[in-house]
Amino acid sequence: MNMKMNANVWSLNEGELRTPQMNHVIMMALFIGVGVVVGTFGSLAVPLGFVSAFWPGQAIQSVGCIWFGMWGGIASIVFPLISNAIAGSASIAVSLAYAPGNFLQGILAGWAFRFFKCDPRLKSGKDWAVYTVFGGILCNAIGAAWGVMVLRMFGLISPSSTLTVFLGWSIGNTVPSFILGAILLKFVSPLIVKSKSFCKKYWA
Amino acid sequence: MGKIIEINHLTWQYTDTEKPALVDVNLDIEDNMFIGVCGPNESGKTTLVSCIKGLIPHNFIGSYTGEVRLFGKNIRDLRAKELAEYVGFVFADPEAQFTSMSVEEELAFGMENIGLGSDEIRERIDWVAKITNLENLLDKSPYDLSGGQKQRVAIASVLAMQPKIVILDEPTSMLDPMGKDSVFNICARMKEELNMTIIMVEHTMDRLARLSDRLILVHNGKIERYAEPEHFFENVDELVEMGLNPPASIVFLDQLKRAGLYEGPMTTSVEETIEIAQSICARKESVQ
Amino acid sequence: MESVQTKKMMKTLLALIPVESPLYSFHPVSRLLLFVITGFIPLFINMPELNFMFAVVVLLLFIYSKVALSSLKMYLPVILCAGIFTFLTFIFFPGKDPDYKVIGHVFGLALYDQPIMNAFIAYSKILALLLSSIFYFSTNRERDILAALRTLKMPFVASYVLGLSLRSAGMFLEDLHTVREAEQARGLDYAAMKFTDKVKLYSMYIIPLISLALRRSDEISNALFVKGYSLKSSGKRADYILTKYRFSASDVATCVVLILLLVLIVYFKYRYQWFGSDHSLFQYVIK
Amino acid sequence: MTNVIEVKDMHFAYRDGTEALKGIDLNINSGEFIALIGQNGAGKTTFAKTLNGLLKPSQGYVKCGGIDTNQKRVIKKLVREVGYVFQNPDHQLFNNEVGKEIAYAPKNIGLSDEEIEERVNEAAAVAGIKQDYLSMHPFFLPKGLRQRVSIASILALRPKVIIVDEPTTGQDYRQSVEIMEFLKKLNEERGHTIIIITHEMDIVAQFAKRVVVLCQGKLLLDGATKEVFAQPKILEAAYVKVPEATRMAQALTANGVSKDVLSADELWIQFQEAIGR
Repeated sequence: MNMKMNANVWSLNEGELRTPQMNHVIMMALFIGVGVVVGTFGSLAVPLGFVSAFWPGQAIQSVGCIWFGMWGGIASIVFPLISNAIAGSASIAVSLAYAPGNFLQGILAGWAFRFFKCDPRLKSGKDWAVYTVFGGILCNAIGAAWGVMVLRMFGLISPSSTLTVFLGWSIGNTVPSFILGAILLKFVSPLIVKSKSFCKKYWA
Repeated sequence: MGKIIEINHLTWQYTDTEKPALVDVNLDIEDNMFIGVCGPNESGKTTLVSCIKGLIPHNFIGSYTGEVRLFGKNIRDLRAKELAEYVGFVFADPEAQFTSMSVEEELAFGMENIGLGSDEIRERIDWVAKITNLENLLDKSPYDLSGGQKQRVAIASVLAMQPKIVILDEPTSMLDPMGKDSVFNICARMKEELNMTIIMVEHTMDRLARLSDRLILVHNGKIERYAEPEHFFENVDELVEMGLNPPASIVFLDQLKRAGLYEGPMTTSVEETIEIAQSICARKESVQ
Repeated sequence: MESVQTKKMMKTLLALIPVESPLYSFHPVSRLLLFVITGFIPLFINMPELNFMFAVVVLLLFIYSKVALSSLKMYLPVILCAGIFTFLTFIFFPGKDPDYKVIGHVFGLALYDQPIMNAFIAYSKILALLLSSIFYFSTNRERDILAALRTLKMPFVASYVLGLSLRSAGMFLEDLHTVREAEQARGLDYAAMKFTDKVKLYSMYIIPLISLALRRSDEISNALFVKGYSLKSSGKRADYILTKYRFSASDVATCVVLILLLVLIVYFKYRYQWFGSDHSLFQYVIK
Repeated sequence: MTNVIEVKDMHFAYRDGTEALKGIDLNINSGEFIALIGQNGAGKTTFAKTLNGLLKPSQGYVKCGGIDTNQKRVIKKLVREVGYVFQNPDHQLFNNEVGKEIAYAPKNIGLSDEEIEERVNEAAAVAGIKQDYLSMHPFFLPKGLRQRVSIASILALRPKVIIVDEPTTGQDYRQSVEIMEFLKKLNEERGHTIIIITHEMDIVAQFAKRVVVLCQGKLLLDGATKEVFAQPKILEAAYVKVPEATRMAQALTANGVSKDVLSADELWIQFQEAIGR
């Protein structure tokens, strides 16, 4: 059964209509729930206050956007708002300011997988390479840059520590999120690509 | 009594499956009936009731031929909201169907969907909580209740919408015997006092057989039997062969019949069967 | 399952709170506003002592609302680590400024006055914000948050998604617990595991959790359909649960006071440069 | 018969203070087939979890194969004594292949690769899981089969006692009987002690030799299946109803039918005798 689809999971079958369904909305909500748990756990396990380092929540963002397109993108924005509040790792104002960074940090991998036509099940070297670059390194660099900028703006870190915090943040996040993300893609994607909730396009 | 559900030549196949789940099904159901649906797993019971509710084809992907009519209207033309006004549906797993964090909201949710106003909702919550004995639990989270209570909440939330038809898909499979009894009692009252039509899918046949006006036997995607209980149980062997478990009292009556000791109808009441057995004993004694 | 003791308490998102907590005489919107306003105020205040006072006020609110303070224990590591981290970044990366004065030495590093002051400012803000956020989630249930948002006319779909995600987070934690028990029943001994194995194990939990989510999403979308809800039917709907809450005079007063407070703080800060760090007591302490 | 489980004045309280079990004494011998019944929330699952050390008694003790579950670091030893199959298969399937799923437990207790392979094949065969399935993802199997995989994954540990929580929920009668026949085979041919938790009294009557009834955290009745079902009044207190055939037999005792009948067939035989045929 897989063989037929193997060519490219993103291409539509003949006559296939894809429209956003209730299912997508529900899956997004449940996925936000997963993100809240992972994000809160991550923030509490390595408690650095507002600075995020060694935060596995980022994996949920990348993987969510690969699987569920923009639904994953919305989840990427919403779940950190909740998990930051519960873990006490950012106030509402700071959290809101993080939102665009969170979105970028997630959707980058979603876009890259669709653009380069990579298989979410990480079947080839190309899949791995794209995931490593876009879902591991670049997204965390962008996210960390945004985050550090926000913290500077609110005066919560010292000006001259900006670069160090940025490096710590992006490298620190890349490690756990890369591992968790790879596990998710490798082991859970086979289930997801067969499910109704999987989005070949951005909304369906 | 008019036909409220008409199924004509319905065939349905889920995508990703090799053969259709329902094959050329024809079925009429009349108003204010208690219909029991039984059959082995994977035979098409749930699919059949999903078609009556309109979950199929609205919420599933697959190929659909034939038609289902509710009160004369083709189900494909009805939207979720209208369908909810006609038909209520209770799932096997109560937790899977909760939408809210308090019992009260859970009851209100469906009524909000079909467009009732707040005052009406309040009245109906009071009414339905009384019927299902949930008055003291309104403020609780539905997740914190016992199995039987959870299923009562699920039924109440459907009942509150006052649909004409209520479908229950294995509503008691997770409940203890007393919890099962309470669900069956509520359903019987819904039929008697509220004139609803009840369609219930169940594995255990004893309680179902006792309450049903008619029983449907689904096998391999077809309706094999659709009859009043006394006729339904005329061929017990075939039911056993299909892997079903007819009530012990029916099996006993069947044995009496074969032995030539009894010729009356196949009653589903245990009390009547006991009386029949006692009268046979009495006859034997008087002969001796 | 319920014990006598828990009957009088209700579960909020983070803690337990008595059913008759005085906070519950306020409308959810007032409580939400309190959360939002207190989430902003410390950002405008650069006098650490004011922010620390603010934190004390929030602690008093905890006591007023009768939250068990033991639930705060979980946050001690965050409070401590955030402090250490903040001070370390300002100590190790003070930046350069000719006005800086050396006030001491640690491990051969010079301590400068202004960076230390900034660290105090940053940390006092973090502490105040953290407590106000914990306060909100310790005193509100999911339905209070939803009631507040719906009163503020948030679309039903959005509030439903939010509610479902909060609930699903709870479900996942329960699932996680069961999965861990199932692992133990299959001979896994956590105590005997190496750290790296534990990390791998934690990551692997995500697999059954998401599998369960996949099944649930089908069940839930069926359940919604059955109850007459669909994305397209965006007609007017009564919001029954909101009729349970009343926006009283004290709510109006509270909201006005809260908004006024924020406006005044912003006004005095930018018009008269109040709440700056120059006149902070901490300046004298550092010197 | 040797004693495999010994429970002595065992209490269990959850962290929030709820006392779920209030002083239970029970001895289970090897080779028994026991049904644990009672109302929802009577403490059945909690009790089962104390038997393999998942939950530790707050008072009294539980000994499995002579090992006190309260000792530290006994998990690996205990799982060889008592295997517990959870209610919902989805909670206990966390590998991406059925074969790995079954191999998971033997791996945990540190067996050699050959031994693991042997046990996986054996467990799969006994549970009726075809070799083709071993490479499949458990998620895509039908529920009945997932239930078997979860039993097989415990079976691979070859525990002396196997506890199965609600093995027949969601299964139809034939599937239920198949699963139960399979447990019966384990019991009779391989000598495993079997404990099932269930609400289906017909299944209890047909398969269990001994019934333990829990009611509000206490032991209400314990005895041979026939003896227990012969006391419908006491059972009612635990919200348990006797099987229909038993109920009919009990109404016919004046006519010479004995009150401990368990099935329709048995009822018929006794009835024939009663009327002298």
